[in-house]
Amino acid sequence: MLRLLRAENHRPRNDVINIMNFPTIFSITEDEIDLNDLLAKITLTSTGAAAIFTGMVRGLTTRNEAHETEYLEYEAYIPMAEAKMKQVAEEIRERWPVVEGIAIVQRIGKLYPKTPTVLIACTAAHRDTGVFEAARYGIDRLKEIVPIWKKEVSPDGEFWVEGEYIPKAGE
Amino acid sequence: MLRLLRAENHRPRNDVINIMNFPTIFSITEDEIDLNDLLAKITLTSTGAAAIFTGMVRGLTTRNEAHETEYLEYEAYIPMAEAKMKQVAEEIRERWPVVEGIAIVQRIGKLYPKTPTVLIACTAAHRDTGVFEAARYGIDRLKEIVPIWKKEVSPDGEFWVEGEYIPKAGE
Amino acid sequence: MNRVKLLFFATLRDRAGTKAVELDVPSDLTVLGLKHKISDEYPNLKESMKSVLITINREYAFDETVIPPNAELAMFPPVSGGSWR
Amino acid sequence: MNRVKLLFFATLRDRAGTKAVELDVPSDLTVLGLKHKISDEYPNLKESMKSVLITINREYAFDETVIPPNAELAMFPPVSGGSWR
Repeated sequence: MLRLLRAENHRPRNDVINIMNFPTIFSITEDEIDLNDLLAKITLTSTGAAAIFTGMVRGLTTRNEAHETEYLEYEAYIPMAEAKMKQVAEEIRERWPVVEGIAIVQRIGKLYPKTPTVLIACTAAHRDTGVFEAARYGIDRLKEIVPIWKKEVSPDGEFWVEGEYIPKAGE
Repeated sequence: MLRLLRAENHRPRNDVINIMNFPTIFSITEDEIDLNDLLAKITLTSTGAAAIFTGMVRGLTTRNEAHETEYLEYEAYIPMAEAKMKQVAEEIRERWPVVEGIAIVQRIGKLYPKTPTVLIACTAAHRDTGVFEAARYGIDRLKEIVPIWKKEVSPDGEFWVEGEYIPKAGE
Repeated sequence: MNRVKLLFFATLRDRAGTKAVELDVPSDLTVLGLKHKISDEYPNLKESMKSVLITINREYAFDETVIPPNAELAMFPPVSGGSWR
Repeated sequence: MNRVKLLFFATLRDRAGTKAVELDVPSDLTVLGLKHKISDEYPNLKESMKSVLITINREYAFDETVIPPNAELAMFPPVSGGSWR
């Protein structure tokens, strides 16, 4: 009974947290991506689960045209990329309101194989509430609308990697 | 044409990597879970994507019976837990042969809110090959068959948290 | 008779008041028989026998299994590691 | 005439040989009109105009949109950040 009363007291407090204190981190950086630090920043007292995706530079690709990569050179249209990362975070919150913290980080510059270049992490109270789907959605959207490009430098020379997605009006 | 020839040369070499060098880490530890370190250990030259799940101690739970937690005390039947983590990794490899590296870590001892207590990470060449599903499967299985328990210590007293899953023969 | 080691974890350990015991058991004793034996010898654990998990040499075991000599047995509640859903 | 800033990224920057230009454009110029203008003035970029993405003040823009005064425009190929599938 005490528990139930306490539960009633918690709810409004928690709603306030929902609205005001859910952390959203987005960053375009030349520094190493620190997973421990980012996870800590999006973990609240009410958080019990995190789904994290990272993309790394492949040195050896076997899908489609097999090739080796010496390094990738990333560049971004920084102010727009930050705005679009914010938009991806908002889209996630709209679709999965249970998501508590969101971190979206893109590392740019010259990046060698095995280096993490992109991270998206979502936290929630429980793991069965869509946190995996939210992270998956985030990385897919990032690849579609955030203006970041990479030039691949390989033993065969260098070339820009181009995407295929054409954003629609309002995206 | 050069590329195609190179591709032919890569494939057998890559198959050898598949069989021999795919890293599998499992550990039960009292130490902090270091995501950066674990990710680096399961990233190969052919790796382009990682899906990572972590579970944290919640200080405040609102689902079902709302309550606060001061800390959790984890214990494991260590040699069996290690064997069952290995089994979970094998089940993942059987279902998603594209998975390259797997890390499964459970932290035990007295753990306070916001602390990561469990991690499962899977890497693969590409993100659309089941790496998210593999990590999700891993954490679900971990919760079913790996002999680890936690005692919850809250302002209301302490009690063991019990699961519900009854393993079947051969599990 | 077979000599076996029996480990207790979590609630079972708390109720047994010990982490492990050594037992001499009939060589045809099944897991179900073990549960009855424990219920008789450890009244505190009787209630726990309804939902207990039992392992033999670190593999889950079931009522009809016969306990082999020198087995490492363990008794514990359904597991709850990882995150709590 | 409107004064606008036009940024180039990735392949477009390489082909233009510059990161940014300032342009005076007719006040009723659309995105489609801008593509024609760039094709004429930067022959190296003519081929790129087929699949180029254009943004106005950091939002994606489309052929019929009229370019506002003092706009920050950008031209680039479809994006390829994150991981390559």
